[in-house]
Amino acid sequence: MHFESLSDFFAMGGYGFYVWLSYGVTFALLITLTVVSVRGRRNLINQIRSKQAREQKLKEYRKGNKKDEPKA
Amino acid sequence: MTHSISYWKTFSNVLRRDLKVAVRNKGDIFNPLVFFVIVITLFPLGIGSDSQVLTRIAPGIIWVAALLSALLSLERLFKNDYNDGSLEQMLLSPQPLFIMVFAKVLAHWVLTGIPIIIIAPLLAVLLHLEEAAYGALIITLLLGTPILSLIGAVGVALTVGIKKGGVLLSLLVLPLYIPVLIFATGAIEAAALAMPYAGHLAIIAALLTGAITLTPFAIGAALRVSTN
Amino acid sequence: MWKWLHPYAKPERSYELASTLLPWFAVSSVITLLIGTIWGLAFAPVDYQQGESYRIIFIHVPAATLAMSTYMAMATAAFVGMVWQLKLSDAAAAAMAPVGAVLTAIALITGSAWGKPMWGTWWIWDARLTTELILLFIYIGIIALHNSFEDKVLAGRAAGILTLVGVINIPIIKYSVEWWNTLHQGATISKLDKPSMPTEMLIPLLINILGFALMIGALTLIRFRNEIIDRNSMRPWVRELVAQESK
Amino acid sequence: MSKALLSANALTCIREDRILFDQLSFDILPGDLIQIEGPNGAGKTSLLRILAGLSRPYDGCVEYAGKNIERDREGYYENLLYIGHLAGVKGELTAQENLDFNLQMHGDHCDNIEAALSEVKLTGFEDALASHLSAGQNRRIALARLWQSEVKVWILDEPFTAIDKAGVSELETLFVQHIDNGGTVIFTSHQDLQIGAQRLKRITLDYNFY
Repeated sequence: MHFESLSDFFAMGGYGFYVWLSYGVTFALLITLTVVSVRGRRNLINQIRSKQAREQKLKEYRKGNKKDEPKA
Repeated sequence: MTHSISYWKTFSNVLRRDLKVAVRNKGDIFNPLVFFVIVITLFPLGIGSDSQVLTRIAPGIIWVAALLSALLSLERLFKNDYNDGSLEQMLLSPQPLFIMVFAKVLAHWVLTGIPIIIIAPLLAVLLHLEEAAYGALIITLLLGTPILSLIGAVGVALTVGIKKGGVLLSLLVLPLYIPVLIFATGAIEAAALAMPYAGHLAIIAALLTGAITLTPFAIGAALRVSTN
Repeated sequence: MWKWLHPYAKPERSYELASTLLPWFAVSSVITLLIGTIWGLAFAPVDYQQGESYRIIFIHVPAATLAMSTYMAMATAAFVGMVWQLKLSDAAAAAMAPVGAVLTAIALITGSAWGKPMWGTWWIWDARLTTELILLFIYIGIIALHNSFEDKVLAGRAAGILTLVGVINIPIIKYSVEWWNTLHQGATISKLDKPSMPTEMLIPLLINILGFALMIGALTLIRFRNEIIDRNSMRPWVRELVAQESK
Repeated sequence: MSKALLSANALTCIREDRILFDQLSFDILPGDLIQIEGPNGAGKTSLLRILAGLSRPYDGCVEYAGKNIERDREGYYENLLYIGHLAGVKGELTAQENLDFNLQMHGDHCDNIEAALSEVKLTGFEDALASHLSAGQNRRIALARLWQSEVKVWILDEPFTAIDKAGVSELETLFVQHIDNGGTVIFTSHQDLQIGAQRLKRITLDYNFY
């Protein structure tokens, strides 16, 4: 361990603010990007699911209405 | 059998048509030019009329104003053609696309670049540009504004199919203009200090050559995506 | 090349491959980043010139170098996508863009936080910082262009063209900014330059570069999977996948 | 197979997450008069644009005379005339200038533009700016190319819109003449043809829900 005490470690020889700001921002940004990316997948899947439900409805509606329409 | 026409004929046909259309739409030529003049007159009003300060920043102001007015006029390069279907017809022509694209960009430059080059020395007087720098100003504009049209055309070609492409266009194009801005203002400043500036001009000329050879293909590819 | 790539040209297979690789990348990147960061922050010796503030190097340098490498990777993917018309390659490029943009932002913020104690100001028109700023603009442009197309395939092609235009321009921009910088400021001593470095500092730095690279890989894989799902949402295999996830 | 002028190979088109058509294949022979039918949103225009090479299909390819049209665009476009929803007529140019430019860019030769315009009943409007003319007249400027064209493949998206009855039957006659000469016409329309109806082939696109 390079530092003698924990408070020394946090002080970073007087540059604590800049060092911790940098590390804080870096990890905050990386974590945000990860969360957004993982959420993006869930959103997509929800979107596709609701679209499928909509299509299902449309299909049933169509079947009920136009049973004898010829298929090409 | 169809009768193929020569590359030169294709080129001149497109060029003449675009010039004709622009001449009949007079606002298209004058608005960017008026914009250029107004932007330049705003700077002394914002900064103060201290002639020494103005002399120092004149090259930068003129060039930034030229970038912005080129940007402003870019959209009409393909937008009207896109809206009335002539762009589709151009893409369906058996003539090579890059020739037609090049003719269109040249027409754009003739209509927006040349007026700026003509009027820039007058505006330089307003900004007290160093007398030794006038030659450099004109040569850099002469070599640099075609690059603006060429690179800008790639941006317009990419955004022409997008409904609100205007702001996006500036976001795409302005960062790519930076090297031209740097070398052009560098040349003018060097000239003002009575230093040689042939090297700067050579770099701008190299950028121009690169842009002429590469961008027409990028523009063509981008147009095919946009009209999809 | 085509023969070998062909099975992966099927979106389903690429999705599976990405899913297999993802945990490895994710776990190893977290471990490596933890080791490198703790080593760098707590165990590496102090720099006698810059004091403890130099410890920002352990994130600034990896972010800055890899921001550029990510762009190169993206351009390669865009090129493959354009020449061989491989839609998945465009998807990979699209997945990388936000990752690269975030890295560039990290490089900028840490660079300026490092500059404050060194130069006494948050921002200095240093060649490296300026180039990073312009790189960020280009990344943002690519992302914005990608988002403004409804159709994902078109978005990929358009963004690919812009990426390739950018890749030709970036060296020119870099060169011009460096030239401009020396012209306007004389020789600024770039504090972010480290000519020689003791091994005790170099090792955590290299570990963190590796960690960042793995992290980029993991994030790209996550986003790549999303892009594939988005582009194939009407395909049966995606429908099955959705049905499975719903349970 | 080798006789086919234009062939669609397993075309798939996806728009806004909807599959418009999947694995669609057909051959078009010289002398075919083809109407593409289907409800709104079924992908008629998309199909025409893919056939013309303006859009790239999600999957599959279009071949002209056995060659992929993306590989040999020039060869294909020397033999293609496409008129879409948009007429491709510039409002700032006169009828004559428009037609002249459009013909030249497609390699068609015409010595007498006035005569060509008279074919579409635009005599007397030669020097009028297209923006001063009506929608139907603008459409006629675009369609005037058909009378001068010597190309094989005509792809026309809703050619009859804004055209009056007399004009429609003239167009229909022209279609029949064109296929008699070994050309082919592919078009979309919600109207039924009066002339040439017995030679018409149809491609029907269904509205797919997914």
